[in-house]
This record gives sequence, structure tokens and C-alpha cells, in this order.
Amino acid sequence: MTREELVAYIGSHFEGKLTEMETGKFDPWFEVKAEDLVEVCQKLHDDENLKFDFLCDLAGNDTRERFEVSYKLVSLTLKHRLDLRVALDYEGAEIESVQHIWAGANWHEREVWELYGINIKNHDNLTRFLLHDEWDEGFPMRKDWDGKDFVRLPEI
Amino acid sequence: MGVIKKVPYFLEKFPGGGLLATNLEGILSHAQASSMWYLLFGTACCAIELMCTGASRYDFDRFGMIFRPTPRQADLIIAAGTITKKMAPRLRRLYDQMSEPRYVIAMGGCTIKGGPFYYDSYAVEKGIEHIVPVDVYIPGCPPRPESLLEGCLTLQKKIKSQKLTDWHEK
Amino acid sequence: MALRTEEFQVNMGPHHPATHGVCRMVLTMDGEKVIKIEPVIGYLHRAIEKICENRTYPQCLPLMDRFEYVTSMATNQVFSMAAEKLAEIEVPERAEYLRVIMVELNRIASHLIFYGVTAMDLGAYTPFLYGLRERELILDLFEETCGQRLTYNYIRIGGVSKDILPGFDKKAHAALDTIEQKLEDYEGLLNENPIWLVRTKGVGVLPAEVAIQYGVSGPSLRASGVDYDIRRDDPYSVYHKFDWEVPTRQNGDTFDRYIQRLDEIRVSIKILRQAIDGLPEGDIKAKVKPKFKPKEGEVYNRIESARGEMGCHLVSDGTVKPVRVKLRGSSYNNLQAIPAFATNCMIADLVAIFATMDIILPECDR
Amino acid sequence: MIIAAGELYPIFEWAKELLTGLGLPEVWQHLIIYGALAAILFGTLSVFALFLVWWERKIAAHIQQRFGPMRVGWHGWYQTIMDAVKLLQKEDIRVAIRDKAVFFWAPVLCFVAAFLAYVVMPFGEGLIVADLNIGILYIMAVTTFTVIALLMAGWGSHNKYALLGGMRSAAQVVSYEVPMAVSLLAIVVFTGSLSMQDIVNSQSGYIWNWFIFKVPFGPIAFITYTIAAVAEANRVPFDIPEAESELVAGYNVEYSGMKFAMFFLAEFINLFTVSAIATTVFFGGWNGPLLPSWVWFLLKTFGIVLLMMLFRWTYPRLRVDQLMKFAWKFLVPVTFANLILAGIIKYYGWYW
Repeated sequence: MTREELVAYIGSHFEGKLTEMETGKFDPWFEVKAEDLVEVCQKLHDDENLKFDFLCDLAGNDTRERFEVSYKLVSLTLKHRLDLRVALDYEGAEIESVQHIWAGANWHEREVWELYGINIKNHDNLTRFLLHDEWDEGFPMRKDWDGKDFVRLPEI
Repeated sequence: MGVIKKVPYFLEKFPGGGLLATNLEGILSHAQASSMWYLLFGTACCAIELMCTGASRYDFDRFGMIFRPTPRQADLIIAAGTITKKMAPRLRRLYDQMSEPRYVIAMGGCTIKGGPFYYDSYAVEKGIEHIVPVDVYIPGCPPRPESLLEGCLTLQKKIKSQKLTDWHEK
Repeated sequence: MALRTEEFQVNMGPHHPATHGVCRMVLTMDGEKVIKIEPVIGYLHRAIEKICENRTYPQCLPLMDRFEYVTSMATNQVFSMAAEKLAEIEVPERAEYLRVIMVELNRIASHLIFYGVTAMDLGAYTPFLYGLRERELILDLFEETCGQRLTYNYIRIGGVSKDILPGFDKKAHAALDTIEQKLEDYEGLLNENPIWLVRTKGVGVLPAEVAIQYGVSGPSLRASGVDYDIRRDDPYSVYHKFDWEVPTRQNGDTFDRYIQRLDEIRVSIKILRQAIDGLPEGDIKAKVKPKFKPKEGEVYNRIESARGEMGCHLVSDGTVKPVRVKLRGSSYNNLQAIPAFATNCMIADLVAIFATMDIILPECDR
Repeated sequence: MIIAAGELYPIFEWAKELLTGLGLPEVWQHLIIYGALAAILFGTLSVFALFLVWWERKIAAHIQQRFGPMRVGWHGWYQTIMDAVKLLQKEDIRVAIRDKAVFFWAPVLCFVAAFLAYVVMPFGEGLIVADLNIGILYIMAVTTFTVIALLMAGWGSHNKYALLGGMRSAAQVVSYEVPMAVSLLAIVVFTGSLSMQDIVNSQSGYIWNWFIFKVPFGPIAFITYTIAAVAEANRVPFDIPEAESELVAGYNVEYSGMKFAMFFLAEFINLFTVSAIATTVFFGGWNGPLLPSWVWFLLKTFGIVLLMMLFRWTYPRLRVDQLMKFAWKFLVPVTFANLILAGIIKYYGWYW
């Protein structure tokens, strides 16, 4: 499916749950609400014409106003690509796990939980694995984080 | 310490034994210097250069250096690559498991002072001298095999210049 | 009367000869059999993503070398491409060709390390040195071009840092000829070796469904019969100009993963020959302001590195520093998949599987 | 005195006369002479072992297009001596939680067991310490001590890797003992004697009198023996007890300094032992023209050692279950069939 067909197909099949975003100049980017996430992902994975069976990457982001979690999907059979983004409030950020759809999401979600402090619901193994065992300085990837070993380089 | 280290002290009790002890000292440190078995310890980029130095073109084996997988049988730990805070206790433990006399080469910028991660990495140990005593520092990111060899030769020189009294301290 | 038996736990790593760095695997073993694998990573977590947010775009590039040091050209490329996409920079054609040449050479170098290390993990020490010996030929080419052996910082935003020297093409062709010739030696040394065959054939089969589920990519995925190569399916750079095909294998066992990479060396040689011969004249770098500021936006850029899909998710707010750099290393997913298909194998097989999945730890830990 | 006629015979005769002249009783004479013999053997074999280590490193290096040790002496000829002196200086680490006696005696037993086989080894014409009439049986018996030592090392170290290595080595050596013994038996059936001296004597004369050429089952027995012997000596492709990439260093993972050196030297002495047995049984032992007999013996033995070293630097290693399968499902049937063949050939006299 070409990009335009894909956007049109998604526009007509997802009842407005996915909104296309301006930033998607290369692959189509869609925004989805946190509560619709699992349902949408399941449909993206199962739909005969979409078949997004491969989760490339799952990344968290802190924009200083809100958290964003983005999912980059590829269909290995139909060779098309799609990026999803979920925006979360700063307070009590929580997201549903998608690891029952793509098993590879497991570690990525763990990482998001560990470095951003975004809680992952229904995750089977939320334990620390990147930071060292005695870590007690909070969530280092947040923008307002300031650890003792972290020197902010001057603005240019 | 091995039994043989007590021999020079024993020899010095006899007339003329001092001369023998000096010769023995030379032989012992020469033996140490010419058969440094290094521990296969590589964490990051420098490990690849360490591998290359062990391989055909640079060939560590010329200096009698072969790798040992277990710290018990190693004389030298070449800390190749970034040591993170999570890895630091393991490095210390490996060092503790090695048998005396033991030496440490800090290979690459990361092990010297944190390298490119000095200012703003929350996870990297800024220099391994906080963890283990270092004998030779080799700068570079990563150091070329030639500079690693140079570092090993420097360590050989250091070992050869050791006196019997140093062994107690080490 | 039955004897009482007990399972026991073995801690493989973080310092273990077969974990290629600092991966730790907590194995629950029943005699020689591994019944549970729990990978523990993070021993090389250097917070590269956090540091990148603290630096300007060109300052990020040297860190990319350290993110995946075995194919650092590819890491440079993935970041530069993402930044170029955001800033809408057109890269000159010569620079694209040079990128392809360097990345493909780097791919060969990486697969040669793979060949050697896999053989060493299975007990044959000599192939390890043979692999590294041929790798030196490639490193010589890199060294004369960009002055470094491992961390090149060669591919910059907008192009490449230096042009190749005159005579590069001859040297490169000679190196490729040697490597192609030596590939037959490698295969003669191992592929017809009965011990090698019993150790690898039918061992550690990775079914295609499991591979896709876990996001395994690259040669390990193609060895399981999934025909997916980003160089072809999401064309970037100038790969579409060359005549090449994607090799695949069907069984997905250790042997297939091993032979798949040797096949990919051949493909890379094929691409390289065309790229070196067809190298156009022109600039090697687009005009990029010293104070590089991309437009505000968000992009996920993916390329095919030697281990699989390498991705860079770059978020910019229009200032000199990126807001977010997320690096996707293929080993992250490849390592994650190991417990799913390698459980209930012998410990010796686990070593073989780990080696042929070609895990590089900095890619996992970042 | 069991020492028969040989090149060194006059020396022993002289020593015996000297001792008799001193008026020592015969028991003391024997004790002194055997003590001297043991010292000579120990010295020679240690030198052989040191030489083999150096040789192996050089061979490996040249296979891999390197140089190997170059810095101490001509082409690093005293590299292993330096290694040994260094290992002597190393701290002797004793693990806190260990089985003390077992941990201590394992390397000693391994080292001693490696030398035991040389009691009946005919180094040259008449150069044999004791020509036991059960020579081969004795060798088969004492070489198995090594496995006990390795098992002890694995158990005593209180380390999981070491334990796995010890168990692997026990399984491996016990399995390969069978094909090794049976392939030697084929020759014993033919000669009708277990004595090493008899076996060598029955191959005297021309080169086609060597058992590997003389009888059709000879080559098969040699091949099966070589495979089993490589396994017995714990070398690649059968080095699973100390598989570096799997078990770190296997049974010797906790040993440092001199104790490790004992294991290390014992390994090379074992290598020499199995090659010497092969020389004696298949290649006519010390038989050969012109040169002194012991030179022939050493030449042949080092030739077989070279073969085993070439194996080591070209093959990957087997997995433990494949190793067992190979021993019991392939080697044992083949060697038994070979033994039956030997019996038939001997009975009907189909040989020259």
C-alpha cells in the first residue's frame, strides 16, 4: 500500500481514533488516545489489509509539557510503515502494555518505565535492568532531572 | 605469594647470598614480565582493539601474552572499554579474584577519566582508579593496537624494575 | 529408587568469554540442559541518549560511534540521515556513494568478526584469527580515509568528512578480491567440517513467527525465511541504483544464520564493486551551517546495519540541541528473543545461538 | 634388574657395580637405581612437556599466520620456562568454601598419574623401567587416574563451572576408555602378549612389519585409537571439560599458580603418553635403522603429537551429548568389529 492509500484506509476504518499529524513527512504519523491504544494496536496487527506484524521501536519522550510514547510499526509482508504516538499527561502517566500483540515490546516498555517513570499496565516484568542496582535518583530521561553526575553543557 | 618468593630472603642470610638473591630477583621479575597472561575482559569499543591486538597482525603472543578466561590464572587485567557503575563492582571482584602479583592496564579514555562520557553521563564510572589500582594508562578512544603494545611494554619495564621489597607492598 | 536431582543456577556473565562483552544470563540448569534463560543487561548502559540531549547535533555524532562500535559507519549514517531529513538537506550524490561504500565495507568487517567469534565460541580458534586478518584489510582502507580504525565519525550531517584518497579504488578492489577468495577458505574450513555441521545444523531453530513477534531483524530474520531488507524495501541512499538481491535461508537454525552472513558478505562485495566503479564526481558535503539547526519536527529513520534494523528517532524543537534521540539497536530485540526459542537447549548450544544471533551489547544498553 | 640390553645398558651396569662395590645390600641398590630412574624420567618428561607447550604455541601461531613467542631467546625458546617460573611466583589462592583435601590433592594426583604410565614405556632398545607382562593393561589402568583427579578438582573447587567440567570429563574419559582399550586389544590379540617390549619386538625388521602396515585391521585400530586418545587427552575437538567459551576454564577454573601449572603440564604429558602408546603399538616403537633407537621413538612420537596438534587448531569442539553418541554408537561397535576381524585374521593367518 502506498502512503496515500494507507492514510485513506486508516482514515476510513478507525472511526477517528487515529488522527494524522503534521510532522509525518516521511512515514505517516498518527496520534492515538491512551485509552484506545491497545484496541487500535490489535486492529492494526490483525487487519488483513494492514498486517502491522513488526514493532520496530517504542520510545518515550519528554517534551517538558507532556510525555509522548511512540510506536513504529512495519508490515513485513505488505511492506508499509506507520508511526503511532500517544500523548500522556505529566502527572500519573500510565499506558497499557502492548506486549501481548508484539512480544518484542517487552523490553522497550520496561525501558520507558525505568527511564521515564511512565507506568505500564499489564506488563509481566517491570523490573529495573538498565540502571545500576543502587540507583535512587529518579527517572534520568526526564527533562527536569538533575543528577549529581550530570553537568548541563552551556547553551550555544 | 608463591613459595619461591621466600627464597631470596632465605638466601640473604648467608655470606654471598645477596649476590645470588639479586640475580634471582632479576630472573623472577624477567619471568613475570615475559609471561603476562591477560584476562579476557572487554566491555566496549576497546575490546575490539584488544581482540585485534591478539590477532595475527599485531600478535600479543610474541611477548608471551596469552589470554586466560578465568581471573585466577591471569596476571594482568586490561580494562578495555567503558566501566559503568553497574559494572564497577564486577571489575573489583574480578581484580580481587586474581592472584598476586597482579597488574592493571587502563585502556582507553573511558577507563582513565570517563572519556566522552565524562561530563554528563549518570551511569559511567569516571575513571577506574577509584575501583582498582592502575599501573599503566593508555590514552586513546580506542587506543590503536600499537599503543596497547607500547603500554604492555611499559608495564614490562615497570615489572622488571621491581625490587624484592616492592613485592610486599604490591 | 529414584535419585533426587536438583536444578541449579549458573550465572553466565557479565564477564564470560562467550557473552561478547558484558551480557549476563542467569541460567537455570538441569545438568547440561538450560531450562530457563534470563538475560540481564545494562552493564554497558552509558546514557548515550541522555547525553545526546545535552549536546548539539554534530557533537552527537562521535557518541554514535560508541553506540555500536562494530559498525560505526552505520550508526553515523542513521543519525546523519535523521538530522538531514529534519533539516531537509539534500546530500550530494558522491557523498551518498561514499556512504554506501563505507557502510558496506563496515558490514563486511562486522560479518568477519561474527565469523571469527562464532567459530571461537564453538571451539575453533583459528577461524577467529583468519576473520580478523581479513578485517585488517578493510580497516586499512578506513584508516587512510578517515584516520581511525574503529570509531570513524566519517559520515557527517550533510555528507562525509573527507574525500577518499587517489588510489582508493585499486586498494579497495584488491581487498575485496582477497576477501572473496578467502571466503572460500572459510567455507572450506567450516562448512564441510562434520563437527561444525553437527554442532550447528538443526540447533536453535528460530521460527519465523517467533522472530517477527519479537522484532528480530537483519540476517537472523532472513535466515528464518522472512524476506525483508530495509535497503530494498524502504530504499534509502543510493541502493536502488545497484544490481543486487537479498539472500534468504529457510531453516532458521544456527547454521543458516551463520551461512546467511557469509552470503551477505558476497552481496556487499557485489554492491561495493558497482559503487566503487560508478563513483560520480562532485561535492562530498552539502552546505551545512556550522550552527546546525533543523526544523521543528519528529522523524524515525531506519537503515539496515550489519545486525539488522537500526533506527534513530529524532525529535527537534528547532534549537541546536535535539529534544530526544532514541536509538534502536537490533541486538536489543534479538537478545530479547533468545529465551523464547533457546530454552531447553544444552549450554553449548546456547553459546552457539548467542554467537549466531550476533549480539553486540552496547546496542542493547546504549 | 629388569633393564635389558640397550644403549644405556653399560651405564646401569657400571652403576650397579659401583653400588655393589660400596657393599650396599641389594634392596638399597634397587632403591637407589629406581630412584635415579624416576628422577631421570621425571626430568626428561618435564622437559618434554615444557617443549610441547612451546611447540604447540609455535605451531598454532604459524597456522594462524602469526609468530608466536619471539622475545625470550631464539624464537622464544624458553618461553614456557619463563611461564613456569612466573607460575611458581603466583599466589596460591585457596577458595574459602572448598573441600580442602580434595582441592589440594587433585592437581597432585593429576600430575603423578600422568607420569605413572612411563614405568612400562619402552623409550628405546632396552630403555624400559619395568617390562611388566601386563604392560598395556597397566597403562590403561593408570591413565584413568587423571579422570579421578579432574573430578576431584571439579568437586573440590566449589564452583559450578568447575563441577560441570569435572562431570563432563568423567563422562568423556570413561566413555572413550572403552574404544581405546578395545582398539589396542586388537593388536594384543595378534601379538598374544600384553608386554610393551614384546609388542615392539614383534614389529622389528622392516617397515611393513609395523602393525599399521602389517595387518589389515591395523589402520582401523590406529584411527579409532587416535580419536579415543585425543578425547583421553582432553584436547580439541574433545576439550569439553575445559571448554573456554562455555565453562570459562572448566575444572581448573579456581586453580592458580603452581596448581594450575600441574594441570597444564599433566595435560601435555598425557598428550605425549597417548602418542607414545600409539608409536609403540602401531608404529614399531623404537625400531628403525641407523639412528639410535630412542631417537626413532621420539621422532615417531613427536610426529603423532604434531598430528594431534593439527587437529586442535583446525576443529571446532563437539557438544557433550554428541561426544557420547559418537563414542558409544560409532567407536565402540567399530572397535569391537575390528577386534573380531583381528581374531579371524590371526586364526587363519591372513597376513605377511
